[in-house]
Amino acid sequence: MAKVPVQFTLNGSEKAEFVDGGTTLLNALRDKIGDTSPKGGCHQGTCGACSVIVDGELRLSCLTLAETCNGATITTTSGLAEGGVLHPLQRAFLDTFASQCGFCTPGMIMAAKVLLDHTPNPSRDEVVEALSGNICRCTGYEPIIQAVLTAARANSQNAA
Amino acid sequence: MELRKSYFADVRKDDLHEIGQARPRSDSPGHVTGKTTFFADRNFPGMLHLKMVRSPHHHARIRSIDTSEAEKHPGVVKVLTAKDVPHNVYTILILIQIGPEDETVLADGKVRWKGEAVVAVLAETERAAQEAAAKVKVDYEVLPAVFDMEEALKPGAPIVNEYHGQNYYLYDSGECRKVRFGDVEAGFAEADHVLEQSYQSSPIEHAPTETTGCVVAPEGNDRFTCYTNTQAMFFTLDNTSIILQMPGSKLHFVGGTVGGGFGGKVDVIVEPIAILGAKLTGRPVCFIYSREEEMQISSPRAAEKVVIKDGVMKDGRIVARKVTGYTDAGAYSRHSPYGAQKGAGHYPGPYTIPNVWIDTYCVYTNRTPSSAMRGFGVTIGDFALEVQMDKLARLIAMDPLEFRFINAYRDGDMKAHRQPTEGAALIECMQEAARAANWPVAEKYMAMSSYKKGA
Amino acid sequence: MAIRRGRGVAAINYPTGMNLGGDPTQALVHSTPTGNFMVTLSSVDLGQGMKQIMAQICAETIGVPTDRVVVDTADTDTGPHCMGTFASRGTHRAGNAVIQAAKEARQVMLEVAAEELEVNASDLETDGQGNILVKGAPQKSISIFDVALSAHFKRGRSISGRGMFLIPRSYPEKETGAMKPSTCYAHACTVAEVEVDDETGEVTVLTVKNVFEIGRALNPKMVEQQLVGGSWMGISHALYETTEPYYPNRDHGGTDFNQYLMPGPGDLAETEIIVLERPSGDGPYGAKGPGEMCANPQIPAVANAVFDAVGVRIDTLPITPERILRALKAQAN
Amino acid sequence: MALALQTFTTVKDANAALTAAGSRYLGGGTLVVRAANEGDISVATLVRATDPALSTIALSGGKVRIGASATMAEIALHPELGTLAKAARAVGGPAIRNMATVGGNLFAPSPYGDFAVALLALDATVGTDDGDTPIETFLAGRDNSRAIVTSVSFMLPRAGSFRFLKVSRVKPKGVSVLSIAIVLEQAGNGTVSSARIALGCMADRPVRARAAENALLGKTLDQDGIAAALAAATEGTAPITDPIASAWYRAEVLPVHLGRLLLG
Repeated sequence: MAKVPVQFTLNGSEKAEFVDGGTTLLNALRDKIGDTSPKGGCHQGTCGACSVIVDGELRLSCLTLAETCNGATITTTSGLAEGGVLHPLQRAFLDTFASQCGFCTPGMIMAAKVLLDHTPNPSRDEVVEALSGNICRCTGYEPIIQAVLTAARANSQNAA
Repeated sequence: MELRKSYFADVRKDDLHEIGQARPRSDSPGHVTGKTTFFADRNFPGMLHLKMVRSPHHHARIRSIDTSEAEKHPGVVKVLTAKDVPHNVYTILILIQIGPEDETVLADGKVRWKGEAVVAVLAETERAAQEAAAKVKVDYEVLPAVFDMEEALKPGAPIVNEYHGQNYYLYDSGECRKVRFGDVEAGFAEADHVLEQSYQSSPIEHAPTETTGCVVAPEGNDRFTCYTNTQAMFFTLDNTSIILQMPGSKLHFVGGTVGGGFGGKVDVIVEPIAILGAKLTGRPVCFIYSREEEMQISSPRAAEKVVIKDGVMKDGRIVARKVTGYTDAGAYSRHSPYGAQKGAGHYPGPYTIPNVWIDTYCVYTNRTPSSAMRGFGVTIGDFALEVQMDKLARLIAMDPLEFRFINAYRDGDMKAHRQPTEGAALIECMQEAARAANWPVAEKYMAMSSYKKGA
Repeated sequence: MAIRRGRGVAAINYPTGMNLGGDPTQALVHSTPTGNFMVTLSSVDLGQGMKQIMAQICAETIGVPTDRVVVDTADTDTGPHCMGTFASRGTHRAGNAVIQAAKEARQVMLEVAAEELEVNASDLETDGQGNILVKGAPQKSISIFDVALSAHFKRGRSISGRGMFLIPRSYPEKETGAMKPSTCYAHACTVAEVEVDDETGEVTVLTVKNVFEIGRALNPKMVEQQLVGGSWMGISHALYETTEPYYPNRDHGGTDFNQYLMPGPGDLAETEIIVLERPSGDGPYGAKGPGEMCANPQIPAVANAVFDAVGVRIDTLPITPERILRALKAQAN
Repeated sequence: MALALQTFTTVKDANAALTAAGSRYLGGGTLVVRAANEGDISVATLVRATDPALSTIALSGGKVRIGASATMAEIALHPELGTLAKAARAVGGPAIRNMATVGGNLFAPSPYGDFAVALLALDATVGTDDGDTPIETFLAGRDNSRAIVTSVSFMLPRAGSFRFLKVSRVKPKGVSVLSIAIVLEQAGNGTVSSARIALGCMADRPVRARAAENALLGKTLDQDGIAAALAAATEGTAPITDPIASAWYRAEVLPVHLGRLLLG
């Protein structure tokens, strides 16, 4: 089977692998590179559990072919904590008890991170819109919305 | 959330150190960093992918199965049919002696629902398994199907499942589980009003974000480690042991970290066939439901029909309640015979009614086999009961909440299934709800208690 | 067009466990050499937080802080049998097993401490911070760290315990149905307020006020997680969910999260949760099973509120805009 | 046959590659990668073109040309396309909008394709290497269309003359019960001088509501003025039945929502 090279920066480190043609970014990350933080909840683009950030944009890694990411800079939830210190969003998810089973959490955090990167002080409606492509079956969403608003407040307090 | 400590303070000691404290969850740091290991986060070199060929018909005889082209497909390692499964006809509740065995791991001679597993294909890649699955030829003779419980119970209806011989589960009490308490006909005769209403529900999917699945690794010592998201480890292990006729000592199940279950992961569906695949190929195997399979193949909450007939007095007392509940098991039992009888134990709801008659049926149809879901055997019954309560209150021009106070069970009241009520708190919940919602309720009800003098 | 408002109420109870098949769960507890405690189970955490709750139960029983307890589950090679996580039984059944195992381990721990302090074990108590004190003479104490070291390397004692909680099987009586299908019961009452668009049949759930009686909130934040998420699921069941939208036609079943409908983050009702605690006689620290019942009362409460708003009864779930609109048109004729 | 991706810099070369059996054009991936993931083994070769012109959004003299690879997110954020932002934001959640392209939306079967509904109301022109095609013609023949769509072009509607509504069960991001796009001009006395109404989910692809358009001409936008248009709204439609809503329901509520959009 024809293998194709993929090479990108993942959470600050260079990655290069050979994958089968047509391999999704999700499968390349999980099966080849060993970053299992993006989850395969549907492989249809309808659940958001596989969300990652590619060159600053939120993407569904299950619908993105790995080959199309050559040269890209990719961030996943496993790369957010720096030096063992949790990202404010991760901290807020803990503090507001925003995870239950945790399967949707990495994708939710990715969606929230892109929001806060562009909109540091979002309204509730903006948070709702930012999370709208991500499914959670456990929490009823409210704790997750609160987590994102909490992280935004923590950020603005740190900035002040 | 608010804890209202004023209720039941006399029976509760608040002197604990760790209990009652909002300690952080030990698993959350793993969740927020993406480091929690779910079953599918395990990847083994040389792992095979299992894809299932499924029935396109609701009910059909299988004339023949031809897997020869699929077996030749590049990347295919093994193709499994019914004859490969050591104990192909099983039922999961056999572990608690609820039989007969009525379901096939892989269809043998017949399919009884659209989506039933017929042939399993194991291949080097998911794509190869999908392509080979498309090459499996199954010749079907379509049979008449029945989708409605009442149709299924009529004489002459197509028999869905020959292992039962009739389209209902036969309890020791007969065609339904029965509860008889008092004299329900006398109650109706004495009632000021009698109201009979019918309620129905659709099947519901659990829809966990993580689909059902497992990853199996042969260990080289004749043991197999199965990483699974089952909700019940030994329940699955022991059923697998029966299906594969393999001693339990050969099986090692690892799980306990599940991406949502809601009752949808208590069927023993993926593990036996995946372990069989690993055994026959000597290779690691993963069998993970696609989202489409999770939505339409995995067991839903059963569709139910509930008929409630009540006798009520003008003063608000319910004097008789007759409930006939139908649980649509679909084509196979799975957990449904249990759920139907759990319903029998739940009716007539949290109310003290002197005359009660309950029949609950577990019915077989050619719908997707149903199983447990959050609120199993109770959720739909509660919908029916509580809408019925609203109708009864309006029938006698009484406030719906006050009507419930009149009938609410209290400590010591005998339930229809002949257990005395203990630890009741319905009245207090209603009082607090009335306060929270500014729902006007007469003072005498707000002064009630679930405690009874002398109880 | 008219947006019409209504409210409805529902009250329910919910059984804990599945006694109609026999309902056992086991647990093992042991200390490490430095006085941390391992709880070994085969119980499954579906996301409801069983691992954390079992740690808190063990910690409370032994008398140590929760962060000194590690829960190891679910591995069939090491964990003893558990019937499974369903029927609102996890916390109740496994919690009782953990208490029993932890009590046995605690007793050994106190016996070793008694030998070290040269007192009777019955005269000792724990301070919840990791120390064992002589009752009435707290200056005479020993750390659990030192007790565990002593047990392992000096006294040759295993600070460990076995727990088994079994509710024996209840067989329903054939003719009368007399049975004991479960143990304790949780309770709930929900008031829902809705708006119904009488031209489209669309329902907006404005508020749900839920009161839940759950025996004991072992960890209030985790209970809140369950109850808030359950309340959302109840509304979802009431108004959205079906795998067969056009039954008896079985076509058009949803196959993804776009087609299988559930309320999105923009559909949330203002949700109030109030918890009452009437400890159950047989529950771990009085707990009952809250996980399932919390999704039940919203369904009839919403159904009753829809009737209150527009005067039509939808007795088939889910209560879709189409069903409401058809009923409104039938009512108008 | 394993899946493979072929990348070309020019549309011409990509078009040539698409003549091979089993080949499909890869836009944002939201349709075709999903199909492959779900086991559609008819998809074997994915072909893409990286010509930067495909992603360019250009405005001149009131005319807009959007490259077919432009995403919904790019349109929603474009400073000069504010009128269309609502329609672009109607597609999917944020991640989908970063991926879903204008070209792909033209092929999305109902209940998807909300932006194509807007393009139909805008009377857009669909460009391929073979030339330009009116969108209505293009949509009618899309099932047999092989040439890569390179652009869509239309006259930017005057502010206030474009209206868009998406009705969904799930908020804020549900699939459409239906969607409606209207480009409407009014004379000085307030009467409607021209109207184009496009509907989503009222057929297997976006369709025009011509009877309603005609019934609006010369009328004022009030309850009486729009009554005839609402009565004619479903004329010529064949609404889909899917898990979101039945054809019956869609037909019942179309006039309600059309009325609210016209009066709102």
